[in-house]
Amino acid sequence: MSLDILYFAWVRERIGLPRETVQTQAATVSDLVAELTAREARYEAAFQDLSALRVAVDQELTEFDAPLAGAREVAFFPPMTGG
Amino acid sequence: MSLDILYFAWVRERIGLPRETVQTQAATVSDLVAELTAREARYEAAFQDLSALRVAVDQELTEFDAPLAGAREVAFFPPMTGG
Amino acid sequence: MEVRVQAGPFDIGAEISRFTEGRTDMGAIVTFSGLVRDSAAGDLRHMEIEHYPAMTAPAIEKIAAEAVSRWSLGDAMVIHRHGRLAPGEQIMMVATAAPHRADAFAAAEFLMDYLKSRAPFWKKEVTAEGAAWVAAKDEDEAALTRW
Amino acid sequence: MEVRVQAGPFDIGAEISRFTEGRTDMGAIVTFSGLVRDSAAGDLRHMEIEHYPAMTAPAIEKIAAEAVSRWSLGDAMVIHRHGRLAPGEQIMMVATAAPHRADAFAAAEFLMDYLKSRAPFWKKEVTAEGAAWVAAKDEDEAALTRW
Repeated sequence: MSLDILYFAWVRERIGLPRETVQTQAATVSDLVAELTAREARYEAAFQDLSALRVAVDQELTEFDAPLAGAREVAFFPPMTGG
Repeated sequence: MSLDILYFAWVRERIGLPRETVQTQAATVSDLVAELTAREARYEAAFQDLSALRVAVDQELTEFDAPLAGAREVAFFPPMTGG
Repeated sequence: MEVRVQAGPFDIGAEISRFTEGRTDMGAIVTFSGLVRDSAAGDLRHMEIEHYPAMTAPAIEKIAAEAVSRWSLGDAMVIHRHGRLAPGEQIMMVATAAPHRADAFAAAEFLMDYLKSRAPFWKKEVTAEGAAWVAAKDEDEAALTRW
Repeated sequence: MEVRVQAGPFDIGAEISRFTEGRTDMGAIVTFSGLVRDSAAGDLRHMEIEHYPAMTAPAIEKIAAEAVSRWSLGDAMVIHRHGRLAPGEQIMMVATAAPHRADAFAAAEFLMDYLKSRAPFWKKEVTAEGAAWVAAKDEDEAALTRW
């Protein structure tokens, strides 16, 4: 499937781009992270500590074990600091 | 001694005046209340339930057993409803 | 710290601007404003607020000083009106400024709880049925015990 | 219920006026506004706020709807800015309107706690020393457990 992946804040800076489209068969967010991490050091740098990251699938906050079936957009970012 | 006595809200309405000056030897607020109550029915009507009243001596909230030595102004009123 | 007791209206936006102007050390501003609420029957003509002029500002200043001493506040302000007010009109406002939001919120709630029951104001509601003094609520007195 | 996410400034006084205009059923209005706070060293040049456009407004609307369902509120509003902001500038505001003050305060605090940790904004501080992302605080995450 084709997935849009978005990166925000320092995740975006480490990976070096705000968004990309990937072709993947990843079943869960964790599988997707593993695929990306295997690609290049910059992904490894961004994903090295998942406890410091948050993920949203189709604009809803979720967990790393969330399934990706039917998903169109996945976003990775650090804990939010709004307000 | 000469004391200014002030009345607010429904205490003022029952007694029929906002302030008056009295000559009194009352030692405490309670003594003063007893003196006033003995004067006329309108004072009795205002002071019949002291638990529904508050008192300030020289603009400081206090209790009915507070001494009046040196006091210049005593105010009687219902519980406040500001804000 | 500013305390004002006045008959006339105030402009809450202008007050907030003035309160925060030129400050870059405060991250959190909390305001409360109290409005004249219509009766359940919708027949409130106006509210009359009586106060004790010699005591009002000193009593509020004491409450505000207590707030500033209990929380990490940059500043606090209180404006309270008296006299005749129509439904929907602003009765009063408090504002607190603090580096962090928890202090600003707690201090504003503290100020409101004390103003309700310890500042010498009395409200009378005038409706088609006549005039009635607003009774103090037990819950307002009880609210003080949390501080 | 109104939620706005915008780059430009807002006029808190005008927002409060609009929020309360014509209402006579609300006795209590609480506002919170967040300002850009300078660094301890006083060398903050500006703050940059990044957000996730497709998610931001829906996430805030969900939080605001939750507040309206949990407390007896007449209305709630949230404005949050993004982009570059100078020290002292307003970052965001929330306002709540309720018949009684306890609901207005609780709902405003709830909104702030959730906006801090659940709305997709990220702050970066740019000082003479360079740029650094603001780290989320454990206490902000912990604040959510009280609701």
